[in-house]
Amino acid sequence: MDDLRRPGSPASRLGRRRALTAPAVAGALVRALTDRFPELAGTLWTDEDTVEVQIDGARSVEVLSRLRDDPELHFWYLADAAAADYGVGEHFEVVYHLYSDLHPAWLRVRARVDRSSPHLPSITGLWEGAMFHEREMFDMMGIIFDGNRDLRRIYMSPDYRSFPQRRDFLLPDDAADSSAAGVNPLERPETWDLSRFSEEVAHSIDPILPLGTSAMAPGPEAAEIEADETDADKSRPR
Amino acid sequence: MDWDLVLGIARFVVATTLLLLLTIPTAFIIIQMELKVIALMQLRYGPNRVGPKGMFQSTIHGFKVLAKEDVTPDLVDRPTFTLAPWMVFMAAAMSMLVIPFAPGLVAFESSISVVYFFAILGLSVVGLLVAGWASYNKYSLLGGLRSAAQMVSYEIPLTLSIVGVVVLTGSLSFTQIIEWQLQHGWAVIWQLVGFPIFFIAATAEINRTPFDMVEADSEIVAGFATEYSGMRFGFFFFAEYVSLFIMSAITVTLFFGGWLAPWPFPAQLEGFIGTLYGLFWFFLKTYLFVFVAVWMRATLPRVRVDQLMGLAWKVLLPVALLNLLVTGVAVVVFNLSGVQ
Amino acid sequence: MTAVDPETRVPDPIELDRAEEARLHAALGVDLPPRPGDEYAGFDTVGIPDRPPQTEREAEIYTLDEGEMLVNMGPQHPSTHGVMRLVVKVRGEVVVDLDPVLGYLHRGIEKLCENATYTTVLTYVDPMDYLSSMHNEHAPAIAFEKLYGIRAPKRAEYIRALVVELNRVFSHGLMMGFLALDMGGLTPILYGFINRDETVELLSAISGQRMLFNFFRVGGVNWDVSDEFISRLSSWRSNVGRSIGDNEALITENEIFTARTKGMGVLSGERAIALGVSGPNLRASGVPFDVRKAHPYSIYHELEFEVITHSAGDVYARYLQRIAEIKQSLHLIDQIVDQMPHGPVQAQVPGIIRPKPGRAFGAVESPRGLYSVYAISDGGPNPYRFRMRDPSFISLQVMPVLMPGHLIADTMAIMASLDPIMGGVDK
Amino acid sequence: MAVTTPGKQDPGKQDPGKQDPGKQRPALKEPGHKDPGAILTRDSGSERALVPTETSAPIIIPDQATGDALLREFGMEEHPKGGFHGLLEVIPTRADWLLDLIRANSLWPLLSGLSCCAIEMMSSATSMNDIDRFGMFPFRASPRQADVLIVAGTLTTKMAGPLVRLWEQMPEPKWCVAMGTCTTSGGRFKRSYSVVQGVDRVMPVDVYVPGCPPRPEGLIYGLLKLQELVKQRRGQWTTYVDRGPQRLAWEGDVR
Repeated sequence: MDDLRRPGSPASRLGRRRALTAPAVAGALVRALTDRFPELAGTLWTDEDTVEVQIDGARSVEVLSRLRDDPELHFWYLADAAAADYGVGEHFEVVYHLYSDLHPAWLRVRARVDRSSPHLPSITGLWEGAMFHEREMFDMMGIIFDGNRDLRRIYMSPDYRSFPQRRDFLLPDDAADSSAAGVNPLERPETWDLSRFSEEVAHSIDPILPLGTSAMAPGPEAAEIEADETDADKSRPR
Repeated sequence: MDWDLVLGIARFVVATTLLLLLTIPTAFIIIQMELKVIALMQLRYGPNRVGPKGMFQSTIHGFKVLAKEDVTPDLVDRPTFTLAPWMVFMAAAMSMLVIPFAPGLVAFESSISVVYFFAILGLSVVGLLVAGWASYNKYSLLGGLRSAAQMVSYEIPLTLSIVGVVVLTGSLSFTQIIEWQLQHGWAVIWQLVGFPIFFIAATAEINRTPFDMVEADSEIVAGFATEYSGMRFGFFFFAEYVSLFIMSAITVTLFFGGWLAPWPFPAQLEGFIGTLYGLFWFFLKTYLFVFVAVWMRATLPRVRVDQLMGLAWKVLLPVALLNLLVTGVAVVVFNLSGVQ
Repeated sequence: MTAVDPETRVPDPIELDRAEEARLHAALGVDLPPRPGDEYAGFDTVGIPDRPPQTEREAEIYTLDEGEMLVNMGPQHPSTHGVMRLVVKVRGEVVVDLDPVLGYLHRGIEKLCENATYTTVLTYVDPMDYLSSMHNEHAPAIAFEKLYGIRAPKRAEYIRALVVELNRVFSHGLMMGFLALDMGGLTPILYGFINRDETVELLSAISGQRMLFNFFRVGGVNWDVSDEFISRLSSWRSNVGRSIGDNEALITENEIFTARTKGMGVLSGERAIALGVSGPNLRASGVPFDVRKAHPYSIYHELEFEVITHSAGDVYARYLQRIAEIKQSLHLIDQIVDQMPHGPVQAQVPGIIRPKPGRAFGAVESPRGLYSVYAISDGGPNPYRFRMRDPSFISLQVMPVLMPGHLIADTMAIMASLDPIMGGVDK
Repeated sequence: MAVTTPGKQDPGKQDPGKQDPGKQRPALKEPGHKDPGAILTRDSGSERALVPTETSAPIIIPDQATGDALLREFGMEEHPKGGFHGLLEVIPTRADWLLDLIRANSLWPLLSGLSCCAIEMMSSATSMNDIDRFGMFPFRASPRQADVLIVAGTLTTKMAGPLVRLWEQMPEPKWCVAMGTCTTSGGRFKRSYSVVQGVDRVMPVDVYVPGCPPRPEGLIYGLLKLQELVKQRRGQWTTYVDRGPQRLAWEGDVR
């Protein structure tokens, strides 16, 4: 890490004399990888500035720690960690992008995860900063990282039950034009007064309402006044 | 019947009423000044729609606040929540009683008006603390505690810095201090160290930038006033600007000769013309200091709580004590005292 | 005064509310909240969510020791830079622990992009990091061009570099203002906005939009720059130094400012790397990692510049880092305008593109750090998977590391020095 | 304000066909709603118990209300003579006019931005487009002191609760400006799983400012329109009795 501190070090000059287009530039990296991980040689793949390797999810910590600590590889920076879903019946994939001063290419490590039991060892021990990446993957995809001590939802509220980034989570095609107009299913039925959005929903919910919903039993006067307001905009709070 | 007593009471009542009424235009003028001056410093126009050149904008703001709903949140401590703004405003308004505006134009002539002034001014901290506690809001609580710590700390250098003037003039009455300055020149010449201490401590005492962490927007929302709305918030708002006026007035009175003109002839005139002449110079000098405070607000960031307390206890207090020592020695050695 | 007949009196609605509330509470068996005169609820007991903690960390933050209190900053707070919630555990004024709660601006942009064609993705990513929309478009443009196997013309690459550097100038300029604003200085933010407004007007002259520019296309840019634009640019260029200098004069040497920022929130280089911090925040800790140098994209390998670093790693260093980068960007803009070649600005690309199945990773250096896009194509008109890595999202993890031991007043200063933009954090 | 006599309409001023639908105030629904201008006395013969006194004085009806339909709009169908009586009531009505003028010229927005539009909202307050000119004071940090809630940016389902809470914390009279297409309809994020499709689903809105984001001039134009609304007492202006029960607790509260 010390050589990084000096602005004039070979590491910092590396970018200036690099040409991007030739895959041959990645040759040194490919050789180093096949030397150290002969079992992964079959999965190696390169494009103009990326070298890709596929591993099994269970091995991710072992492979990533070797990639980070090996002096000839020295992938010290975790550029990205993301998950991809290949659909029901297929598998998940957790993709790590790494950067090293010694090699001009991004290294992409694709870790395969079983979709029926989406467990993967956490890499927060290697890079603390993977914490938010893993929390996001848990929130969006439902992948569980064993060993992560703060695996809670990061974007959606804690009581949310679905995983929006999965392929089987479909967006409403055009919610405003559908029959469900006005009721966004996520508008928190336990906190919202649904009678404000739709009368039918209000009639179907339990008569004992939690506090905060407008359960003021309307007297006959109020009912009278309500009656001639059928054309009022029910989506607005009164 | 003791007609003197009756006349005295009548004079007091009239003067108090007039001063209470004076607070309203004072606050409006200072708010307008702040709106406009800060706008110009920030390369904006500032309010320019209401009245000629937007002159009535602050008045409109004031009346708007008066007409807003006054919310009392559910869990607040109602009696103290209601009382706090009143305490803060009255503390500010009552301390105006002893300010000498012009020769003979002082509501409450007393030989210990300096003591009265600082005693009453100290009351406003109680109001702020009560407001912070009663609001049932953590931001308010933090604001209240900050105001208590800050104002209690700064009372000490503030008071010590004027003791120099008191020793020099030998009087605890504002009027006599001004008369001493008529003879000897402005006190700021004699108190070159005392005046900066007083000015810094006064700025902190009235929670102005850069010592405004009591209501620091970016940290604790609106501090003690977070839960206040309507006219109760208006009282805080008014009190802030009235205090600014009062502090500037006291700075002028103690260090810059009060109603005296900046040149010796005629520093002071007689009769009705003299009153007007004194008023003119008094307000000119006072608003100059108000302008300085507004200027600081547009320019400076806010200091941190620990730096603020450190400044009070580690710098201002020792320097104020040293200043007092030097002043006392000088008064004895050169026999400068106003007490002949 | 006429006496009111209780039978015909219309009851006060607030009374009705109270009665109804009491009835509901009785029906549900819930305790009424304390009214005045009831026992006063103490400050130390409220604040912990009424569900069991889900993780170790959550249990840790919500476990209060003697004399500690939770302060909730946000989601609406004057200076959380958008909608973010900071649960701050304080002992007096000293922060003991801090937990950022995100998601108040989660708009599901990734999912929407997966349902949009490649061209429209470039409009969806604009509002992510809304102070650097040009960079937001740059990264997916790079990734999609890799996927589709084309390159933008040379002139288009120069125009891209020009607009992203312009964007960097006003983004860093606003950061100076926000930092001062969070410390109570009112004026620097206005000066920063003058600069920003001039710059976005300049950018809207070529993109047609003032803030969310939507200027990049797959294989080029939307419009060519005209001579008129270049002349406007040069007049802007002659003014901008002065306006940045004005702001600097207000802040940089100010004693209150330096006393509040020097030595505060120190982040070491090793810790910053481990936490995934990037961009100016990382370079202010002494690590010379700049994507423009480390992995050159666009035409940055043709431009002369050095990676700027500061070693202190505190708030003041992060501030100085931004100032230095503004000057560097102005230098880059000069070079770009000098070297700009002639030619087309858009490659021949159909309206709906269907890249061959594959994966691509595109990374740019945004004003907040490494902004990257990972796109998977399945041969269809939409990206199969579209992933964005936003630098300010990752930088926010620094807050719980830096804050303990500092005062509440420093929370906002440290956060402003990290310069997170919640649109990017929450996607 | 229009002055008319019972049974006789002033054709020059009040053409029912020309009524602007936006000028109709929301109908009064709550029992016990007090029309501030109405002088009510008890009438034991009436079912509703409250009817106005009989006078033959000119009736001053706010907002040029004429005809039965309009009277019903004001909740005055039971008051055949309308709400205002006698010459002296000119004074309270003029006072209202003055108060509205004051309110319109002193609209303090809440310092609350949600996303992209917040930057343009700030820009409208800064030197280039200075809304301080119109008395829109530098933004208040506490909702208790604000008049206008400018919803600037996408409203997500997670933020909806806190935003409504802010709205409820603001004291009456208060107004809401929806800035940008995201707040008016969901905008470009309309299909998203976590975005409220228009802020008017959760709170009343007075002025919609389209644009993504609107230019600062657009916001200023919207706020000037709001000033007109305030002066004419149109829009969602209500009194405090219309609020309904307040929520006391929200998920994730840390108080």
